[in-house]
Amino acid sequence: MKILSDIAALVTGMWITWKHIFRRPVTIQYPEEKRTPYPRYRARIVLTRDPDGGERCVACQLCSGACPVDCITMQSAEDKDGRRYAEWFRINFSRCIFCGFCAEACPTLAIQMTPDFEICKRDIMDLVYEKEDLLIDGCGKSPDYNYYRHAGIGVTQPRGSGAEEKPPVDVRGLLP
Amino acid sequence: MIYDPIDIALLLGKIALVFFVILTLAAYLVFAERKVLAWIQDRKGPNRVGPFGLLQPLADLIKLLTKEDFRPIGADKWLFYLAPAMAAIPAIMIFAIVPFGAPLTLFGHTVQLQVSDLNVGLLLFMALSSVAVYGVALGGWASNSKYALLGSIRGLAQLISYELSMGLSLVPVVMLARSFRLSDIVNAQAGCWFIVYQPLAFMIFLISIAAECKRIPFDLPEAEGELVAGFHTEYSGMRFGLFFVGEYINIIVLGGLATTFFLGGWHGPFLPPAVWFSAKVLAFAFLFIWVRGTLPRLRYDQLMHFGWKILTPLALVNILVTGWWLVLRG
Amino acid sequence: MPKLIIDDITVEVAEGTTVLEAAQAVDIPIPHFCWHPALGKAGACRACAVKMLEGPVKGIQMSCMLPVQDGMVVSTTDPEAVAMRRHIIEWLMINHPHDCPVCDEGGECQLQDFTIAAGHGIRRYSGKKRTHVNQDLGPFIQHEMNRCIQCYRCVRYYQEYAGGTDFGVMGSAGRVYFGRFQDGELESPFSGNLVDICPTGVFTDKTARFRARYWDYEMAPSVCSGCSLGCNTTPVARYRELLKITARKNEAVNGWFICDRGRFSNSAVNDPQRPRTPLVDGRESTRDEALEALALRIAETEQLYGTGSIAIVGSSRLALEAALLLPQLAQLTSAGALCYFTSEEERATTTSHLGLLSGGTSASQQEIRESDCIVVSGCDPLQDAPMLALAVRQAWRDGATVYVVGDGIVLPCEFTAVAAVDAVPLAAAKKPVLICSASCNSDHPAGLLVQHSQLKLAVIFPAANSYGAAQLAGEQGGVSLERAVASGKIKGIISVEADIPAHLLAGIPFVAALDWRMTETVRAAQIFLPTTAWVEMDGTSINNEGRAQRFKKVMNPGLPIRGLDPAGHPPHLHRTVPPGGEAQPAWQTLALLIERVSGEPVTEPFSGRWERLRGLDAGSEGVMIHDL
Amino acid sequence: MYGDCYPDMETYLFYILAAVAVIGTILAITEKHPVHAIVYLVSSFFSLATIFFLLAAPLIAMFEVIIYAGAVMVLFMFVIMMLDLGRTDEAGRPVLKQWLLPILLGGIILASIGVIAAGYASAPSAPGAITVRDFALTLFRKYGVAVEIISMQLLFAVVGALYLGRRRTP
Repeated sequence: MKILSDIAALVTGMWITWKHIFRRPVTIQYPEEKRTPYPRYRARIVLTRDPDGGERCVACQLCSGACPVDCITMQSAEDKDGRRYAEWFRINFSRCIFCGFCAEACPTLAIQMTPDFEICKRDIMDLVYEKEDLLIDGCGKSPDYNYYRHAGIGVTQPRGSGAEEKPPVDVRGLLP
Repeated sequence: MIYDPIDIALLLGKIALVFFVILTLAAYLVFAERKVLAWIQDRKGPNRVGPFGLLQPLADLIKLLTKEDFRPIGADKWLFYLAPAMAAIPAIMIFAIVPFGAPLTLFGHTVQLQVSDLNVGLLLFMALSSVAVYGVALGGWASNSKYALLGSIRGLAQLISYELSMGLSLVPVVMLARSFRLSDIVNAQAGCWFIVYQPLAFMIFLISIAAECKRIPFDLPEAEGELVAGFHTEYSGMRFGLFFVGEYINIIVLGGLATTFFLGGWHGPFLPPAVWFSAKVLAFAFLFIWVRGTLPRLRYDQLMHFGWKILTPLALVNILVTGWWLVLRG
Repeated sequence: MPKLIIDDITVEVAEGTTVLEAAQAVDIPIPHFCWHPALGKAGACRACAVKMLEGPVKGIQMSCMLPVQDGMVVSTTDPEAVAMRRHIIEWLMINHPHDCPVCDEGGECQLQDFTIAAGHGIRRYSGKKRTHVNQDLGPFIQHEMNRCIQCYRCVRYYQEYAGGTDFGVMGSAGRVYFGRFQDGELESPFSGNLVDICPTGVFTDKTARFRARYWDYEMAPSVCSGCSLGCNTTPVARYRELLKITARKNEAVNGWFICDRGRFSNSAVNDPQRPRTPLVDGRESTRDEALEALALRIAETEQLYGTGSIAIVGSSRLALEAALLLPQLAQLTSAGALCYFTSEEERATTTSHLGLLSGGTSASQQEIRESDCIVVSGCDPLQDAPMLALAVRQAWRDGATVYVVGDGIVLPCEFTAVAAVDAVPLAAAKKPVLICSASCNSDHPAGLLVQHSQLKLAVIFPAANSYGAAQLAGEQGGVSLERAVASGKIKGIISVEADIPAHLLAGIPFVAALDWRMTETVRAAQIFLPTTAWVEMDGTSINNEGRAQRFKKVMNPGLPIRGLDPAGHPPHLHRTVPPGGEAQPAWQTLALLIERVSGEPVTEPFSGRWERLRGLDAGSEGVMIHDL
Repeated sequence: MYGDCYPDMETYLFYILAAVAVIGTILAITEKHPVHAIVYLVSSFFSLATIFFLLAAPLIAMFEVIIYAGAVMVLFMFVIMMLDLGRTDEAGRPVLKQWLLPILLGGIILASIGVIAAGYASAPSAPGAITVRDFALTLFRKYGVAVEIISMQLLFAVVGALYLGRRRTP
């Protein structure tokens, strides 16, 4: 009998919702109760430094290229020692959707996401973060990584003395 | 029509009481609905305004009153303003005929706890509930919006269809009570509630009133998934509030009528009659909320199919059977 | 015509075509590094491996080395070929540094593209990478030898194509080094093309170093305004700053390359001294105010000194659109003189040389490259139009004889010095070309053209749109400003991107200037209206052979963000028009002025016989003017 | 309960309601917009129903509302909404020629009223409330056959409508 099974289905549904009335609510009353996000939580973006204290960001513009909402803009420039760095670096957090693509794209592990999700501001212009607002004094995740040691060109160290590098070829040497 | 000033005072008092109770109850029904739905969904519901969120209806009221009263371009001005009232007023008026307690004796007068005990009470209910369609239809049409128009066309068709089965499901009640007068119907159930004799009619009536007050699973006129908010899409402020509160008044009134027709009205052991009546009405209100928390919305063709091809024939068969039964019993 | 099948697509190509080119003809991409359409094949990188399934040769073959033959069945997707290419790429990547983030080639790098395409995502080699010491190659080219994949493109271009001698390949085996024998500036005037031709980041543009990425570039097809040749370029801009200029292929004109002068000529556009706001008597104002004042002054001048006291002055660097509106303006203001040239000599020589070219006798660079006898008469192409010299070299490489009339002329090829053009055996040549300069009227080639019907002429004009200016001057009866001023009637000058020497301006009470450069005329002008540089507008110019070419707007006018706040980041401001962004193309300003004077709006500069230029595609080879 | 009312109050009510009914009907006729016309007509029906109520015919009053206001007019409105007649404001008013017949008929009605008013000084007094039982007895005993015939007709109409409106499978 189809009608009986239909009624049974209705009653089952009603019974399930009835049971849920007496369950404990899962709601967390946010401003009073706060929970600690996981370390990999994707909230406020920071720029980290390498173990030597230099800026990790090389302004390669991969993050701005990966950003689906175009909230990252920057200008790269050359430092006196030949290091590529961000002359200015701007994240517009009023546009950011915290997707994490920028952190995923970052080849130098400079851009990282933190669990700090409370970044509301009264004035929307305060949500435009410049480099000095973003840069932190630490390595964040992967504390040992220094991009220029692995880049394969000599910028922070003499040529040929980075990790996995042979000393420079002597072109004028006669030996094969 | 009434000579005695005390009678007039009592009448006015009853009207005022009914108004006050119904409006307050409707407001708190909104609150109760949000709470119960929240519990069903393992949430807490409104809990910020006042203790346990009890002042939420007040806050909502202030919000609705202070919102911009907006009228879309191209809307039909007078009908647009009139429609919310046309939706809410018939619902309140129906309560005039509902007996909500046993007759009292006060100042030497026998007081019917009922605003007006018409001899065609049940027909008045039918008349007013058929007129309530205008609020929905005109509101949606006057908004000059395609969503609203679609909502109101759906509402029109749905309300006409389910009114039929609702009316037919009440015929056996009249046959049993042998009167259209609601106090007679209640008194006829002093011994045994009509739900015992007429479980099928009760089910049909229950389903039909759910459709009449446009509740889930029959909320197609305002199906927010497809029509934004259906016939009241373009309404804001207190005009929207009237539509909104009208729906909850409808729940109370229709709950009261279902109580009157099938659950013996104010009859019940031990407790005072008015308490019995309120308990039964609130149980109906809870049932509506519970159903809303459980069932999904029907598709439009399913709704029409169900109304015309199942409910109406069933109600007719029920009348036939009841008639034969009454004839055979003598 | 051999017929072959590549990836189930039947292709019919000319004899001698390689399989790689045949595949490209039907849009099947095959990775390649050493092969380049302008340089031909070398077979050095082995990245273009395909599998020959049927036909005269079978198995894995290098598609760039293999001429097509009838009945070949080629598969570029055969697992064996794919594996081969993947391994080649992996080999090439073994010594390649992991510095894409700090490499300017990143994003526009062929090696990057083909590495991704080959699916080589993770390095398996755990050994050490070879490194090289870089050289300082001067202010234009940055050298990063670690990135080299030994495709030999650079040395083949530099030595064979461009005829440079100071750059070459050294070392052997895994130690091959591409560079100069010692640090120092590259000598070839075509060295900038190393940037374009290197498939990876060994040579990058030092002037645009660390400025932007390919995906952020604002680019549009454009035309070089450096000389009268009209080589096709793709300027690159970012944040309202012209970063660099790259070559754009146009087989008929410049082929694949441009000269260094055209490539590294962006400083004028980015000049912080560029005038960007309208001025009325030295006071900053709006465009409307300045136009109002200009119209008023014109009327005043005419009232004061009578009609015909105004001179409308265009120039040979002015785009064709604006030049076409000048006669209209001259007529409306009943101007006394309509000048396209300032100096009488320039007007005379340019116009007379133009008369020689009207019959379709002009030689394109392509025709020079295919010529068998070239006479360079009394001009120095390397100085005045460098790409002509490169074209002459290509002809010489194909066996043409080159004759030079005149002293002190250097060409990047071997040539025979002769005393006069008459000494050249022109009659024996099949496709002779005479290269001369419009600024030198001593040896007029009119007679030669009558003698030798097959002789074609390549005239070097003084500026980018000289041809157009001379054409219009001839049609509209324009005189030179020199002569107009000498008549003594001119009391007011409206200069439209003209460089007027101070002595001509001396006695003129009213001067108005429209320009985008800070010239003497702009300084002397009472009313100034800013116009846009060629990269900031759509426009048309006519090159030395009479070819009209369209250049497109690359970037919006305005102060570069870089110059706004030198201390730090760009200001937190919302505005619809950037600072200094009010400039508009000269022809639009002229149109507004004409509208103000006549009351009728001008919407389209091209009318009459010029109408065909309206829809001119910037990506096309251009339209010859005498075809119009 | 209805027998002993204040006669004057009843009369006032009657005149007010009658005025509403007449004005509502006139507006329903002259209003160019069909939806507005329906609203006027419905208000006219309501006053009419109340007049019936005053005349001690509650059953008729209820049927007036249920059938005319609640069903017929709603169906009209449904059709109007579904058809979407567009801008009806541009519809022309009837010209004098078209008014002639209504004026003639109106004149006849007015004349009849005048004749009746001259003949009878007051309306016939209410004979007491008609109960549902009376109504039912009249309907099903006295006119039982007619009711059955009409219901048969309606049944045929329903079957016919179903036949015409059924989904045809090619």
